[in-house]
Amino acid sequence: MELNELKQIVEALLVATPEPLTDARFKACLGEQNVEVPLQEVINELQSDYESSDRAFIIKKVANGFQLVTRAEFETYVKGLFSKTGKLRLSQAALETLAIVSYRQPVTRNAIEAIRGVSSDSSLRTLLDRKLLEIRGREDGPGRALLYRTSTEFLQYFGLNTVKDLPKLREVEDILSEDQGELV
Amino acid sequence: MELNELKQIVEALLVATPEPLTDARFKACLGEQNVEVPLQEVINELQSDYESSDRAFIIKKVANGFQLVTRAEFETYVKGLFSKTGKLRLSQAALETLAIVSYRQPVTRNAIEAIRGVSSDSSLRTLLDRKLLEIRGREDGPGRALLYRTSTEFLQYFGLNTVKDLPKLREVEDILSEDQGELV
Amino acid sequence: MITKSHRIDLDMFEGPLDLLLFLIKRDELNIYAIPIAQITSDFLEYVKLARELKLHSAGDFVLMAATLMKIKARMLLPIEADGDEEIEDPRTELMNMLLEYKRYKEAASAFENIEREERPHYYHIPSAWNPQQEDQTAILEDVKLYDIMFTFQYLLKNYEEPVTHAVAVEEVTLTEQVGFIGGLLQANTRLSFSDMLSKFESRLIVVVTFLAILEMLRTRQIKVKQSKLFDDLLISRGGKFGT
Repeated sequence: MELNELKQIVEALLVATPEPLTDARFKACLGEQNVEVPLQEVINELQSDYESSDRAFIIKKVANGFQLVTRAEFETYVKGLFSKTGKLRLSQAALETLAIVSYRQPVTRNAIEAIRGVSSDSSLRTLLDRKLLEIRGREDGPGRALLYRTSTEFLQYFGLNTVKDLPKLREVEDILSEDQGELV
Repeated sequence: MELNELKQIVEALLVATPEPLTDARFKACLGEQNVEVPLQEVINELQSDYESSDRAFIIKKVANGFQLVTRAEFETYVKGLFSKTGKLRLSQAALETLAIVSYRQPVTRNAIEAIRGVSSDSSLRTLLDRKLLEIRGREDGPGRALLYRTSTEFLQYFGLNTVKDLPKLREVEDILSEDQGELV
Repeated sequence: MITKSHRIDLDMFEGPLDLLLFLIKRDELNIYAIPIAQITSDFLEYVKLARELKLHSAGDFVLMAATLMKIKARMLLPIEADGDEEIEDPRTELMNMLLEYKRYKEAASAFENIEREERPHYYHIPSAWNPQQEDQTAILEDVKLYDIMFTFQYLLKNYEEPVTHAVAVEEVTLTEQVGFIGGLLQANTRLSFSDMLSKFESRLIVVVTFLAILEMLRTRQIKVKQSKLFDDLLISRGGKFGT
């Protein structure tokens, strides 16, 4: 298959896919056809086409796949599609809850509340509503509590490929030494 | 505003819009800015750009608005995105039926329809087709109605070991009741 | 100590740990050796001022107040040197909680920054494409277990006879609960805190009752004793009881 034809197919898939286009999904769509060019290479070609032809969108690598996103400079207009304010921002409580789940997953509600020191029902609900978290199975222990995890939508929301791309959690020792420093 | 700039804005809107872009929505996104060119004209310009540059997508007019769709010739590839091994897209009707079977299984079609208040024949068929549900035996009563249950595939999809691992109603209430947090 | 900061809205804080971190930072306290008496009284000032605080977190603030008071009581007890066993500082657990919370609070602000950077990008949302789609009106992008639960609960609500919840809105005031505790202490010399709380069904009453105990402690109408850390609190008449 020629590169040009391949570019068109990938473009069609990017327009139609409801979730990031992964290498595996790309292969599945091609079926029996033999393709030597890796997806990443086709993407690079398309990306530079879009740049040189001044398209209003780019290809973003997210959740180990590729998706079309609008270029940042059009935010002023695009946000009008959603509501007066555009995307809703997460509250501090929701961000804290999300941070705990990200680094501790899978994690129970009790474990989250033990760290935050407050009941976290309503943040959990918001995060489930927005599909940034999902319920995934139960703990093995006696209580068999529900376990929470981050979702693919979480990766998209923060533009990450995997949870491993998150900034590292600071070590307690670091916090302590800094605080001691402040005191002196 | 120049036509080129306008074309880019419309393109960004087409990429990001969750529903067909109407004239009214387009105007709302432009806000205070005065634009003399009608949306239809910008669309025509974009459309011919896409044709001449061999893009894999076109702009389609539907229900008073415009949206990006892949060109028909790529359908062979695009349908691979939605094949059975992929993520599921369920209609609201199918989801409701699935939810009832999950929590009430084994359950008859009559019982499902009593809760939903509408005939659920076609959703049951879809769910059986996609192997999310299966038929397991018949009711003891006089009608000997077929009994529906969720399948092993269903459990795997949600990362559950057994049906008992589904969130219990009490847990559902815990997460869903908005008042709980506020009232206490 | 409230004079230092004037009045600060408890709404600013995500919870009791957040408030404690704020107090530690404001007063440049050493987190290794938190002056527990000072921080307890500051903390209680805030909780008292915030009687009209967001009720859903009130219980958590009250719980922390109880914990602080326990630690404070424990610090006052003479240390019994028991062989070579090292005696743990009663504040250690609190310190660990504060540090752990601080890590995630920092992470949350990193998340906020990423959120801001990602904000201007909007993902392409494809129009529905599914030849077998039976119902074009509502397509769910991606079904989660939560959708199943939510849907079932929603259906049940519409299906079952609407149950009329007899929610008697319990109007409990601080004064009433002060009177209530006073009454109990007329009849009994000692009250168990946990026994008393277990009688209440709503957390709102628990919270108000606890605030009443704090108030009565302050005005010395009652005394509160605790024999061991994390033991039940025993309430008895104070020097100014009945005045």
